[in-house]
Amino acid sequence: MEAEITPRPRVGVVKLASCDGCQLTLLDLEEQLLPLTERFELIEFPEATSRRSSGPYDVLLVEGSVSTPEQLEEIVHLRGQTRLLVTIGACANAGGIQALRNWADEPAWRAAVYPTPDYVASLATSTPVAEHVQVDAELRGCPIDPRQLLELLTALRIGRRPQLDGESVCLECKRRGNVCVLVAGGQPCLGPLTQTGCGAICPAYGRACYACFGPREQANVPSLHGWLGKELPQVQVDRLFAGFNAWSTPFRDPAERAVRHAHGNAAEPDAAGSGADA
Amino acid sequence: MVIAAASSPAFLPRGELDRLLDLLHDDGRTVIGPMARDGAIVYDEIRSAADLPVGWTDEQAPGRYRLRQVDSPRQFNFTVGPQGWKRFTQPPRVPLGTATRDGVKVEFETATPEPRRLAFLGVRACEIAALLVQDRVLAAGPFADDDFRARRANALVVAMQCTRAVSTCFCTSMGTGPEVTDGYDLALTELDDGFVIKAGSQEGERLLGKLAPGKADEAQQASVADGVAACRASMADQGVAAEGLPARLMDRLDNPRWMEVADRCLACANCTMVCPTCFCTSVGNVSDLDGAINHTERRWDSCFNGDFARVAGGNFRPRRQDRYRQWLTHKFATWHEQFGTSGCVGCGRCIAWCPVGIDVREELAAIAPPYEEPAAPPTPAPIRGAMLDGLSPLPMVSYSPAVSQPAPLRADSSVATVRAVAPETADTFMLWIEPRDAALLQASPGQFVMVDQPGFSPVPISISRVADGALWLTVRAAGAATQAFTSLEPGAQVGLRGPLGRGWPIDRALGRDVVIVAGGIGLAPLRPTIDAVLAQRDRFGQVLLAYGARTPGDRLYLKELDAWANAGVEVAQIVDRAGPEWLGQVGVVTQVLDRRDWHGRDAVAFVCGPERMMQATVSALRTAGITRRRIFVSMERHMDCGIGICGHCQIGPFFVCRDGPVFAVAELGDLFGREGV
Amino acid sequence: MSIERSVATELGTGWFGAGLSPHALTRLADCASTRTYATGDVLMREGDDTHPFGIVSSGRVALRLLVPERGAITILTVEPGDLVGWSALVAPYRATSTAVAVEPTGLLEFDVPALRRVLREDPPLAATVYPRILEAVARRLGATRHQLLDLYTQQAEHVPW
Amino acid sequence: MHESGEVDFSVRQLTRVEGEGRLSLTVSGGEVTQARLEIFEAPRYFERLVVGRTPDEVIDIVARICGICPVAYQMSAVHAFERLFDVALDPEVRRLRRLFYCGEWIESHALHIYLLHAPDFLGYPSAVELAGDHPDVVQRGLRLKRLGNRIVAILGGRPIHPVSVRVGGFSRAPRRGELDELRQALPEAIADAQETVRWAASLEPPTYTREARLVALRHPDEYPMNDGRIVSSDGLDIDPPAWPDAFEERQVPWSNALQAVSHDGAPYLLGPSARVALAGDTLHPLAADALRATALGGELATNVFRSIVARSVELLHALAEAADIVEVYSEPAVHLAPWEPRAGVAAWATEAPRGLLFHRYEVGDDGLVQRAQIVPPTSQNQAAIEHDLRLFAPSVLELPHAEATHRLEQLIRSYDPCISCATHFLDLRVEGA
Repeated sequence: MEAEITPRPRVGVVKLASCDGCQLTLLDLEEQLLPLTERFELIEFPEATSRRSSGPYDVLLVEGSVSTPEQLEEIVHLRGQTRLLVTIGACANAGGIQALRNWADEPAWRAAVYPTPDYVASLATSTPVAEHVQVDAELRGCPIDPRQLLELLTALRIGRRPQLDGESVCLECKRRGNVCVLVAGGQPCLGPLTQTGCGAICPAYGRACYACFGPREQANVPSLHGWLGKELPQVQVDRLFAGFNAWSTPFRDPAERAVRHAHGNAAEPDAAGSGADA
Repeated sequence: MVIAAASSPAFLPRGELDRLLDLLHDDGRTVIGPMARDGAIVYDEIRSAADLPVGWTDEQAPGRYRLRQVDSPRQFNFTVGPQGWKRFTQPPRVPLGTATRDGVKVEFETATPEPRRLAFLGVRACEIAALLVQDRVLAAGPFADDDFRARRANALVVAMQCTRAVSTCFCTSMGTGPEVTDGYDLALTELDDGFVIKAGSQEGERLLGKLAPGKADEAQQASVADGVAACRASMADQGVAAEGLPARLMDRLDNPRWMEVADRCLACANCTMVCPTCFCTSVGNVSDLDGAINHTERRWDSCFNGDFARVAGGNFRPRRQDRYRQWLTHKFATWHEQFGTSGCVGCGRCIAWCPVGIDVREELAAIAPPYEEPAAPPTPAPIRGAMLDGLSPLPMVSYSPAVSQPAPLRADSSVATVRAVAPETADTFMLWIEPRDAALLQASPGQFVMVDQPGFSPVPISISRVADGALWLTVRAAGAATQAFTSLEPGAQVGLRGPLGRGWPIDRALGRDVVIVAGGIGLAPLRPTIDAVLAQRDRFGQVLLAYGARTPGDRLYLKELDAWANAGVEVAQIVDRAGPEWLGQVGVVTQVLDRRDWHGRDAVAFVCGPERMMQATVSALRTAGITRRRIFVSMERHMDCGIGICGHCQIGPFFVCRDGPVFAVAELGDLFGREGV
Repeated sequence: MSIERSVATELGTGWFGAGLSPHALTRLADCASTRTYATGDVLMREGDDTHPFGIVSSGRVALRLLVPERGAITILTVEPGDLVGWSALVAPYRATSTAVAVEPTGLLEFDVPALRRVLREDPPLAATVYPRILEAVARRLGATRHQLLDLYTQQAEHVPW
Repeated sequence: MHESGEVDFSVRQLTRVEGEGRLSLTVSGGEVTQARLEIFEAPRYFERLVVGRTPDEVIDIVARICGICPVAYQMSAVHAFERLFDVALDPEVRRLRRLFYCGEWIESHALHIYLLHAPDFLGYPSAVELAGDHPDVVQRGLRLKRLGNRIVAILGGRPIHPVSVRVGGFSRAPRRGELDELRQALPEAIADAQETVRWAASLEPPTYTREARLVALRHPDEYPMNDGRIVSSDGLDIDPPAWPDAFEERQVPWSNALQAVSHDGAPYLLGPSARVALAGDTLHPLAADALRATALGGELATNVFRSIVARSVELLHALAEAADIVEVYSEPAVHLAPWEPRAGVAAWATEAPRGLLFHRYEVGDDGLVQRAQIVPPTSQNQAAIEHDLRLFAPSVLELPHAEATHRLEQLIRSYDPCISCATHFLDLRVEGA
C-alpha cells in the first residue's frame, strides 16, 4: 500500500574489483526480491538487468575495491551521480583480500601471474572506496549479510537509523549458545575484535572467526595478538590479520608483517611465475 | 516438614537417577541439565541419565577451559561451564510485542510469556545464589519482569553440591558456596556410587516422598561433609577480599590501574555474557519493508559495548576504561546499594571465559586492596533519600521516591493522538499529544514519557506541561526518530508510555525561596515547576528563574517568559552570544547567580541543562549558600528506554529512568560531573 | 566635599569597595566621579589607548567585538556592581573590546592617570585593590571559557538519510 | 546494406552475466576478420595471495574468486590438498561434499536459467519485468534458487563464501535433524525442476549448429562433480592432476584472463552441455527421463543456445541426488579427519556449475603454499566463445542492429560466463568492404 504513495527511490548497484558475491546477496533475498522491486526502482544493476541508467541515483550500492585507474575515475564520477553512496562488503570497505598487494611489489606480482605483464593495467594498490570519495554508510562482511542489507533498505524506506550494531561477534556467539572456540578449543579466534552482523557463523560451525566483517570500534588488536602469541608463533598470529580486511587500520601492522614475511618485498626470481608453467 | 527432611538426608543409588528424571518428566517438566558438547559442559535437555557427561571433568584457568575424560563413574564431576541458568530464566532473546502502523493508526500488542515447565538439574551453590540475585533484580519491586517471573516460577531447582573446585572458583569468599543452603527444591551430593539427596521445599518433599529412597548412612553423610569441606579448603587461596569491598572500590575510581586493565580488556563482553547475574538488555526492531509491522525483541546487551551508554545526551562511557570500571564497580559495589547484595557470586566464569584471561580477583586486589592499618575511612557512598534531609516535608504534591513510581518493564505503549505540531525554535518544536488513557495525564513536574513510533526506537521526552487534556512536549530534532515527529500530522497516532521517573520535589520548596536554573532546552522539564509555583504563588518565597540560552533566537517559550515575569517570578535571561539588537544580558547563566546570596535564607534550587552548565551552576549555587541537599538536578540527558532495568541510563547506584531523572546533588555525590560514569 | 562623600559611600556599597578601609575608600574616591551614559553611548572602542575605567552603578554595558561579515557581536554584558575598562590598569592599557551602554547607565568613573599614580604611591592600597580587579577579570575568564564550550549545541546523530 | 562504408553499432555493457566483458568484432566484406571477447578483469592476483598460506587458509581465500560459485573453488582446492596429503575421508563426509556441491549447482543454475537467461528467450530486459507477466515462472526460479542456497547454508553457514570446508572434511557436520527442512522441501523442488526442463525445452533458440570439442570430468558411477577423470569428445582420458599435459594457458593482449587451449591451440567447450554429452549415462534416472522426454539429446551439444536445457537437466539431477543423500544421511563418525602436511604438488579439478575448474598448488615442507595455478572454466571457454562468435556472427549481420546485438549477447550468455571483472562494453563494429 505504501509502495504506491511514496515515490520509489532510484537504486543503482555497481561493482569495482570484487567477486560479485555482495551484489548477489541482493538477488539472494529471494522472497523479498520482488516486493523490494515494487518499493525501489532498480535503475542500474548490470548483473541482473539489461535496463541501464547512468544516474542520477538516490542510492548507489558499491561493491568492490578501487584497483585500476579506470575504477578510480569511475567511482569519482559515480559519487557525483548519487545522493547516497553505500559501500557493500569488505572489498569496498577495506580493500578486500586483494589489498594484500598493497605491501608487495605489484609489478612482480603481475609478472608472477601474467606471462606478459604489460598487457595488464592495474594500480599498485587495492583501496577502500572511502579513501577516494565520501561514503554515507557501509555494510560489512565478506560477503555482506542479507538481513543487514534488508535492514538497510528498510531503514532507508522508513527513515530510521539502520540497526547495524558495532558490538563484537562474541555477544551473538554467546546468545546462540556456542561454546567459545578460543577458550575451550584453543583456536585463534578473532571474534572479540570483529564487528558483529554475520550471526557468529564460524564458531557455530566449530571454527575460529576470521574477521570477515572487519574490526569493530576500538578493536584492541595488540592485546589479543599478544595473548595468542603465547601459544602460537608470531608469524602465525600476524597471518590471522592478513585476511579480507587486512588494509583496515587496526589490522594493518600485523597484516603487513605477514605479507612481508611471505613475500619479502622485491620481485622474486621465480616471478616468471605459475601463470606460464604449463 | 522441610527442616526434618533436610536434616535426614537419603541416598539414591546412581542407577536410580533415572527414576528421579522420570518423576520430573511425569510432572510435565522438561529437564535441563549438563551435557558434554563442543568441548565444554553446557546445559541442554536431558532425556535420560545416559545424556549426562559420565567421566568428564573440567580444568579451568584465566582464559582457558578444557574438558578431560577420567576413569570415574561420576556424572557431575565438573564445576560450572560457560552457560548460566540465566539462559533459561532471562533468555538471550525475548519477544516483547508487535507495533503496527496503518496510515495514521497505530497499535501495540504485547507478547505474553508462556514458559515451559522446567527442572534445572545440577544447579551449583553459586548458581543458586545467582538465581536469588536475579530474583532481587528482576522479580522484586515494581520493576519486575513478568517474563522472568513466569519462567522462574515454572522452574524446579535440583541442586548439586560441589565436592571439587577449579582454579577460577571463589564462591567461598563471596559467601555463596560450596554448601547448598537454600533456594532449592532438591539438593544432591554426588558420591562414587550414587547421590545423597535432601529436600528444600514442599515440592521437593513431595518428589522425595514419591522417590522414597533409602536413608543415607553415616559413612555416606560423612563423605559428603568431607567432600564439601575439601572443596572449600581448596579455594582458600583463590578468593576476593569481599569485606568492605564496595566502599573501597568506590573510593578508588581514579586508580591508574583502570587504564592498565583497559589496555588488556577487549571490551568483547564475554564476561557479561557468561555472568549469571548480568542482566542488561537492549530492545531491537524488526520491521517489514513498509515499517507497517514491527516486531520488538529484547536481547542480551552489555555495558562493554561502545554504544551501550549512548543515551539521549550522547555517549557517556566512550572509553574502554570507563566501561570496565562501570562493570566492575557495578558488580561489586553499587549493586549492593541497588539490590542489597553483591552482583558477584564467585562462579569464576568471567575469569575462565575472558579471551585474554583477565582475572577480576587480581584486578580487585590491585585496584581496591584492603586499607593499611590504621584504616583510612572510605568516603561514604551517596546516601539514598539524602535529598529529604534538612527539608521538612509539607503536604502538597506528594513527592514520591522511585520505588513507588512503578514503570512497566515491557514496552507496552498505549495509543495517543497528535493534536498539533509546531516549531518552537530553529531546532526544537512543540508536540501536543492526547493519550487515550487519561492516567497518562497524571504526571508530576519533571517526569518524562516514552514516545513510541512503530519502526523507531522509543524516545524519552520530558513533559513540559500537562494542560487541557494533552501532554505538551518540547522536542529537539536531533535523531531519526525525533526528526520523524516533525512530519507527524494532527490526528496521527503514536505510542505513549509513562509518566516515568521521579520528578521535582516541589512540595519541599513550599514556604521557601525557589531558584530555577535552566540551560537551553533544559527549560522544558522545569516549566511544570514554574506552572506549579504560579498556581499558588503566595505559598513560596522569592522565585528566581535564571535562563541561559545559546542565542536570543534559541530561547524557548518567549511569550511565557514575559508572562512569568509579570506573575511574580524574577526572570533573568542571559545568552552566550548576541548581535547588537539584543539589549539583554550576555554571558553564562552562572553570572546571573554571581554575587547573589542565599546564606541563612531557606532556599531550594532546581537545575536542568547540559552537564557542564549544571556543574558550573551547582558550584555557583553552593558559593551562594545553597547546600547540595537542596540543589536538585535533572539527569534527563542520560535517559534511554524507560524500561527501568536495561542498564543503559545507569549512574553509579541509580537507574536514571526510575530513580531519577531528578536527583539531589548530595545523592549523586562525587559521581556528579565525573567523567565516564 | 559632599560629592566626594557620596562617591565614597557609593564605592563602599558595591562588592568592589566592600571591606576597604576608610582610608582606601577616600583615596579612591578622590580620583573617582559619577557619570551617566545614554543608551547607545560608546564608553570605549576596541584598541583605544586611553579609555575610562569604572564601576557600573546602574544600567547595562555591552562589550562587543567586530567580526567581519557578522557585524558587532556582544560577547558579554557588564551589570551593576561590575567593572568596565579594567584594561586601563593593565599593560598595554589598550581597550580589549568596544563598550556600549545598552541602557541609560551610571558609572563610577576613575581618573585613570590619577588612579594609577595613587596605586603606585600607596602599595598597601594597591595590595587591596588589585585582587579585586583580578577577581573581576578571573570571573570574565571563567565565563568566556564556558561560552567557548558552546554548551547548548548538541550535534545531531549522523543518519545517512 | 552497409555500402555507405563503416557502420558503427554499439550497445552498452554486456549484462546479465557475472562480471563484465567486451566483445569487439570486425567484419570486412562479410568476412569476420576478428572476434574477441575482451575481459578486463581488474587483476586480484589470487595465485599470489595464496602464497605463504596454509591449505585451510587457501580454501577460504580462493572462495573469494567468485561469489557465485565459491563452493567450486573450495572443492577443487580441498580435494587437491587431500590427495597430496593422503587424507582418508569418512564416506558420509564424501556424500556431504556432493550434497554441498549440489547446493551450489542448484543455486547457480536456477539463477542463470531464470534470472539471467530466460529473459533472452521471452524478450524482457530482466526477470523483474518477466515477473510482471509470468510471476509463476520467476517465483519457481526463486524457490529453486532459495533451496540451493539453503543446502549450502545448512552445511557451510551461509550461501556465499561458506565457512565449514576444511582439509579432512568439514569443521562441523550437520545433525540429521538439521536436514529435515530439506527432506520436506526437496520433493516439491524436484517437481519444479521437472517442469523447468519441459519449459526450457520449449524455448525457441536461434538456429545455429556446430561441432565442438567437449571436455568434462567423468566418473564410472556418479555424475561428475568432485571426482573422476578428465575426458573429451575426441578420446582424451586423463587423471585430473595431468591437466597441464593436455592443456595450456596462454595470454592474449585483449584479455586479463588467461585463455586455456589444447597444446595444438584448439579451443574446447566446458559446462553443462559438455557434461550431459560426455556423462549423460550417469545422470540420475529422474534427470535422464526428463532429458529423454525433451528429445533434444543431440542438439544440446551442437546448439549452444540449448545450454539452458542442459542446465535444467543438471538442476533436476542435483535436486534428485540431494534428495537421495539427505534421505540416507547419518552423522559421520569423523567429520574432520586428521592430516599431516607434506611437500609436493597438490592438483585436482572438479566440475564447477560452468565447467572444469583446475587447481594446482606447490606445497613446501612447512606445509605452506609456494606457488599456485588456478584455471577457471570461463577462461577455458573463452577461446570457444570467440570461435562460436566467429562462426555465428555472419548469420546475424543482416538482422536489424538491435536484434543482431541481442543475438550476440545471447550467444555469450548461453555459456553462463563467470568473469568477475571490471566494467566494459560489448562493441559490435562492422566495416564495409
